[in-house]
Amino acid sequence: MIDSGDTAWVISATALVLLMTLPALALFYGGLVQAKNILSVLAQCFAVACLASVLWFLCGYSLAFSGTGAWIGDLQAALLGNVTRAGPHPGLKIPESVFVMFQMTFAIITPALIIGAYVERIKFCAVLLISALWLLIVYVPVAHWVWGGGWLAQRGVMDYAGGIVVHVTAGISALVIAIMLGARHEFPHGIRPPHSPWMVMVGASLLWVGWFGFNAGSALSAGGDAGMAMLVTHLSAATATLVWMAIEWIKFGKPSLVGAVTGTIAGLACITPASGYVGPGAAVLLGALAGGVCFLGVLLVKRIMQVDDALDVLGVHGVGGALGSLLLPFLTLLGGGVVLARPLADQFAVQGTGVVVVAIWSAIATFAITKLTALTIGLRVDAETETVGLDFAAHGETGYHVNR
Amino acid sequence: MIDSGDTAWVISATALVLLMTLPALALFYGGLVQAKNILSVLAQCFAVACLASVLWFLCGYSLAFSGTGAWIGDLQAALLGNVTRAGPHPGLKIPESVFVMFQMTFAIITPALIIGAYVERIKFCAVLLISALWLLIVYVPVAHWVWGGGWLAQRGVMDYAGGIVVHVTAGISALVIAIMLGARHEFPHGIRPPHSPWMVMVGASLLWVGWFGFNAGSALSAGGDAGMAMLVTHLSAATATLVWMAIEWIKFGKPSLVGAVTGTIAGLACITPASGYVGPGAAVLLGALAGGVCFLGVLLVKRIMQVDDALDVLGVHGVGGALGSLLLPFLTLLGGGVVLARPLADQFAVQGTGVVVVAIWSAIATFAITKLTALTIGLRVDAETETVGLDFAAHGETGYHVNR
Amino acid sequence: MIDSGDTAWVISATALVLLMTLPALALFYGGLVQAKNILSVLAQCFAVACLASVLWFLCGYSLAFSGTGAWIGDLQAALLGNVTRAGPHPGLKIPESVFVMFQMTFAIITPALIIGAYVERIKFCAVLLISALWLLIVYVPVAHWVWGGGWLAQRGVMDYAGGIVVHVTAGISALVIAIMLGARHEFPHGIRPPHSPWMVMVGASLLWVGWFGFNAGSALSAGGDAGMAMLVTHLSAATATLVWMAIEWIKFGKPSLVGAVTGTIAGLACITPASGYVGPGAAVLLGALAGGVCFLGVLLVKRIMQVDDALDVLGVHGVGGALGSLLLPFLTLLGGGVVLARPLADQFAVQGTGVVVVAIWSAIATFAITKLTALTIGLRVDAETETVGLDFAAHGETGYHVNR
Amino acid sequence: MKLIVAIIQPHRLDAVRERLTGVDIAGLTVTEVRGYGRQKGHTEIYRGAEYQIAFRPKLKLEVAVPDARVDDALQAITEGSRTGKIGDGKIFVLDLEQALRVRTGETGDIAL
Amino acid sequence: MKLIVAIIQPHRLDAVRERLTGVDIAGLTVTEVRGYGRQKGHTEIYRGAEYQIAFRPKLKLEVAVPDARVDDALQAITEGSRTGKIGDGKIFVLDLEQALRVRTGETGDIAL
Amino acid sequence: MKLIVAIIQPHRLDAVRERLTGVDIAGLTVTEVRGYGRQKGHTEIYRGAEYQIAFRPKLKLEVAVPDARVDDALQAITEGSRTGKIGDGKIFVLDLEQALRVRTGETGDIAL
Ligand SMILES: Nc1ncnc2c1ncn2[C@@H]1O[C@H](COP(=O)(O)OP(=O)(O)O)[C@@H](O)[C@H]1O
Ligand SMILES: Nc1ncnc2c1ncn2[C@@H]1O[C@H](COP(=O)(O)OP(=O)(O)O)[C@@H](O)[C@H]1O
Ligand SMILES: Nc1ncnc2c1ncn2[C@@H]1O[C@H](COP(=O)(O)OP(=O)(O)O)[C@@H](O)[C@H]1O
Repeated sequence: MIDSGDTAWVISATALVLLMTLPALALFYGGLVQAKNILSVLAQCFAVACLASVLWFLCGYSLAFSGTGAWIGDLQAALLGNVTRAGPHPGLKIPESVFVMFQMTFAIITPALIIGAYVERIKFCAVLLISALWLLIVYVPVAHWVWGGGWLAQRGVMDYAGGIVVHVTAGISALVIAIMLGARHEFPHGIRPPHSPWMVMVGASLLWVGWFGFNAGSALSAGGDAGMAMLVTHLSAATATLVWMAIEWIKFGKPSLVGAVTGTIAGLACITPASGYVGPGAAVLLGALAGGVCFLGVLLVKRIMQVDDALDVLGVHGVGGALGSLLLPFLTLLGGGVVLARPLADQFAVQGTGVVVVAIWSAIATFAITKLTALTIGLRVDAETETVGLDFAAHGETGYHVNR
Repeated sequence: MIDSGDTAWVISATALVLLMTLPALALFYGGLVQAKNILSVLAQCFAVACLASVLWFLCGYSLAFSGTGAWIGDLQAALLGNVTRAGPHPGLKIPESVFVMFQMTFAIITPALIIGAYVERIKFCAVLLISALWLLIVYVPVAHWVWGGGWLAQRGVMDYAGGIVVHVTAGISALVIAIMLGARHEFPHGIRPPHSPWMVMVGASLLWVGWFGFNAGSALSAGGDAGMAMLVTHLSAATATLVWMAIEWIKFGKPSLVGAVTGTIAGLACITPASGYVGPGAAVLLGALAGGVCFLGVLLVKRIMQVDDALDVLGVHGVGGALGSLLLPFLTLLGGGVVLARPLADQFAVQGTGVVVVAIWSAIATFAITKLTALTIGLRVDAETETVGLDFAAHGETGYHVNR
Repeated sequence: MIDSGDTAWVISATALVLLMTLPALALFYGGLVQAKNILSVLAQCFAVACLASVLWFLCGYSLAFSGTGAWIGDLQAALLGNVTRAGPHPGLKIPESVFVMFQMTFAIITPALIIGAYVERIKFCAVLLISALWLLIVYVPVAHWVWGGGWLAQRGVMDYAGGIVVHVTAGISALVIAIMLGARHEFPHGIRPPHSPWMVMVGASLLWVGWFGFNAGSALSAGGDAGMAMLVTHLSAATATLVWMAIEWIKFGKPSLVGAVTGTIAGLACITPASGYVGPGAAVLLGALAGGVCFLGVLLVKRIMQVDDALDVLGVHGVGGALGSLLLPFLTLLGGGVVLARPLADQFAVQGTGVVVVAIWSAIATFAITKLTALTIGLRVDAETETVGLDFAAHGETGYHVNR
Repeated sequence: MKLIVAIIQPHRLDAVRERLTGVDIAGLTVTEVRGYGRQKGHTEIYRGAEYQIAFRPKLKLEVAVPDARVDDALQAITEGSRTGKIGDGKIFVLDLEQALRVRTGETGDIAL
Repeated sequence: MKLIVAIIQPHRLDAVRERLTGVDIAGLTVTEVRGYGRQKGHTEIYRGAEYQIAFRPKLKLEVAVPDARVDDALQAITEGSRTGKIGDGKIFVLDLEQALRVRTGETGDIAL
Repeated sequence: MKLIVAIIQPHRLDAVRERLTGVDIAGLTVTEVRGYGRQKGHTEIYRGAEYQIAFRPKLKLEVAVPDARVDDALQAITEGSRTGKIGDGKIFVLDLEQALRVRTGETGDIAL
């Protein structure tokens, strides 16, 4: 039985999650790079979104959500051949088509998140190849493990909206690609500041709004679970923002706008796995932690490891997603949380297993994919193209023609 | 009986469709013009939206959707005097007020689409006069024919969300106005590139998101039809984008961002009439065709016909809408499609009749409207104003004051 | 009992109202200031939004909506400790969590509106202190009076979505702060034009779309009330825009884009209190009045009173909200309006009482808050910082790095 | 050699460029500038308030030419940029001591 | 005639303009530039990393004046732009061989 | 004193700046400009149509130096900006009559 209210919300949520990639993430990332690379980032986000959609149609959805294998689904739903006009998704009151489409927006944004690692120096064709392979080899299996009835689901892993499936996979893979690709020429001392902080802020704002669809939409129904997920999502984001601002204010004397909105994204990533399981107090706590820990995460990658994960995919998303996934069993104990299905220690062990195994798989598979790409079409543009900028070199366009 | 789920979705869809004009289409078009005309395009979109809304209130809605005439509705619902607080729209489970408002957003975007034809050289008062007359003389009758129970509806024409009513009318009328107005001075050899490709991409992204409201909202309920419409809309857009990029990559050596998002819009326009009738496989096929055919459509108008339909309203919207309308009977045969109410050939004949008659009517009426405008208040700004730019000349403003 | 349709709509509406602040209002205000202050405005909006969220969690919601006091609520719901996962808000069919979150977005935007008064010269820490105190001392009690069962609610005041609670409080407080802070150095003769009119337009467009969530969401259900609220909201906005454009066209010879969208906001503010109570004809009438009266309101504050309420918070929001609140009893008499619970004159007296008392309370409390801030951390940056711009001084960032 | 510096109306750029090409002067550098002189800025009106914009947008052209080509260049620029209205602009001529083409190291007239 | 080229702090533009108007010098061209000298750029901090911005935003003013007015102009610009802090800027004086008003064809001092 | 004006490829700025610093020339003003010469603009393709962009983005550097430092400066700029491809740019040398540091009022070589 289809419920029109549930369907109404999940359709709306799907629109919100698409908005997160197009244009929210594109603006967030685009504003952080130099003016000469703005269009390349937008083109990368756009192309990855389209590519992931078509792959999802071809076999991605089927491999992730059809069949009962522990490691991977089957091809029964390839080409979405089994999607009828009216039939509900098993166990839900929304049409199968809506479920397919909602999940597709997740398959779009996850590889798009990784873009932050390799901007300003990668070949456009390498972006396409890596993203396509990555979707099928990393995202699809992990989605199956956690959400599609695979081995982690069977062990009872809790990942409401993708702390593991989305943020850990993207964060770890970003690190691997960033290392293999090498740093931008100016890294670490001559890097230019974000060319358009206002654009970063607009992207972050739209991400925030869209994240309501991401987390509350993951309830796949319109009721108390969705409502609570929205509330905790918001509180975590707000708290993390304030904490990040406070840290910058104390440490550097001024709170920056780019810093503040980075805090927001950290708070959002961190609450994602927990969003359907915890209450408001836990969300504020988690947000506060997210602001502090992800701030350190960024410093760790950029300063200590000296890896040019350019837009901090690991530091913000990876660290945030892992943190939330690991802490969530504890946080359910606070008011408004769900009752755990197993003892706290067991649940924590499952969460830890999930995070670690998925991180390892992401690292290995991404290494292989990137190596393959490097050996075939090549990874990196030449030095002159990098200096001139990817916009003109890869797309034949110029970002700003404001001249008279 | 009102269904809260249906209502929830159609209200949300209405917000999404308004978003398509304000600001999505405005940004899409605004980014494509020169910096000296950016504000004029935004002002045209904004003013047309407001004007269409008030005309819809006065008599547009009534003439389109009230009464049973074959050619035009009646004035029973003028001033929306018959809209009660709670009464449903006949045959639906949503309030009449929601139906009125949802349809209003279509009446807003359709004349706004035409703006693409005449930017950078038209008088602002001519925009207002043409748009007002066009809404009443072209859009309202055609909406009545197809959706309001008029002669095309009676013959069983299929146009789910406006391939004919929206895209064919706008596309053909754009061509007529572009011819009558004449080309921009620099056309075809000195035309400047889009002043802000990032803005074009943001506009296209928001159009994409908003189009979920446009197509899936046209189900006027929240169930399987809406879900499938959303899914096919998305797949067509994604596929068309990839195809357009591939064509550019092969033909020019580089895929441009502006080209990619133009492909998106082509894919969206093309699936619009079919969105409620076909399944996922058909959507991918239609998207692929949209990318290729609309690419040729643009070349045809600009290169071969040498008409300065500045932002390719005919090439993208007109061609896309017609293509989708004509192919949809065949595409229903693929998996996930509806069952046709009449034999395929008959349905194709009806579709053809619809496209052709509406195109002819749009052309004749737009010719008359534009002639009238030319003879009374005049169409075109003088050459110096065109060179200096419309922003300052028509609105007394400057687009970018980034100077210190 | 939770209704999934109602819940679906109010969750979506919540996302729309958050969108109004982030990024809509930020862009609207940000585009109006000089390029050297754009980031400071965005940072102010962002920080105020986060701060208000956390305060709402701590005690704001509880003081506004918990308990039955005439003047202020109680602390039963502090830390949202009482919000269960599934329980509905009393008297509604939506979960408590959704009600809390929907109301939170109102608590976010109201102090954010005031930012328009003090941009380009205030200290960032003063923004935070003033906003925090203001939320607790002005917004929370007034929300309790009108919507939380307080004394104005008991007298039957009608304020559907916040003409009094949002727009009168913000408008009056803006005036007080603007006076106490003093004008920008260049005021009134050397003020620079909006640095980015396109940004203003995008902000206004998103505000318009978001306002559907604001007004139609205030139905807290998905039915005829929400539908009608959306319809009248839209008509008022469209009409006010056209009227403002007409005034400028007649008075200055050209209709400006910034003027047009200011008219939109005036129309939206004005219909806000009336949106759930009147019909379409009344909305057009109110919109027309909003355009004219708010135009005068802006002139009054800036030209006659010579107060540098920089972005016209009083002239547009305050005047609009008060106008709508006062006229609404009369406008219910037109078609589509609700039946008043008491005689017209009585209702008007209640409305008048509400507007006047709330205005007075806002003025007094804001005076005290601002005085306190001035005496402790100080209100205003020094003259050199003001000339150099707040972006670099307060946030260490530069708005536009478009240079190669 | 001389360095000719011309301040012109932005919308006359194409006309000037064509004239210069017409007399075979094929090197030009353009800068966005703002200026005032006889022409005094303009007014923009927002929400009923008038904003004085002290400066008008202009373009500055720089053309280095051999002494023998100065008159041609001046004439080309003047013809291309003149509209007869206030604000048409100014042309300044400076002495150019040395010119050097980076790519080849050539100097003097041949480097222009 | 001389061409005075001044690099100043952006926020001193209004003050300089007023001084120049005060001594009746009513022609001015302004360009957005970036520069460094004694003053060495600045640092912006994003996500904990420091970004060195080598250049500071400055404005370049160009004022063409008759020989007799050079000292007035220099004084006006100096007074208007001086804050006493590093980065206040520089003034350069170049010889101007010829000046021409496009609109009228006037040349020499009268064209300025 | 001389005023050296160089038009260079935008992406060579850092290299030039380093070379100048290397020879102890520590004052520089940069302007965004557009230009053409031998190198003729480029083409952008949108929706199948070719758009001719007549001008290429360039940077203009201005460096005021004492007479004795001209050669060092020219060499530094040439080395930093040369790629050997068309469009590398030009260097112009103008005579600088006077230089003045606003902050201190110093004039002449010491003001540079
Ligand atoms: N004395 C001057 N020094 C430098 N630039 C000047 C001078 N006079 C005018 N200009 C520049 O030339 C432009 C046009 O000059 P203006 O006096 O307005 O017009 P016209 O030359 O037609 O009388 C100004 O906007 C300014 O940029
Ligand atoms: N030798 C030079 N050549 C060209 N421009 C210079 C030179 N020295 C300084 N400038 C310009 O003047 C500006 C101010 O110079 P700076 O040395 O920082 O300050 P001050 O003149 O107060 O010592 C610089 O940012 C640069 O734009
Ligand atoms: N005669 C000239 N006057 C002023 N600027 C010039 C002149 N010739 C070239 N330029 C500037 O120098 C840049 C490079 O010149 P170009 O002739 O393209 O390359 P190259 O010097 O390598 O032959 C041009 O884009 C233009 O800005």
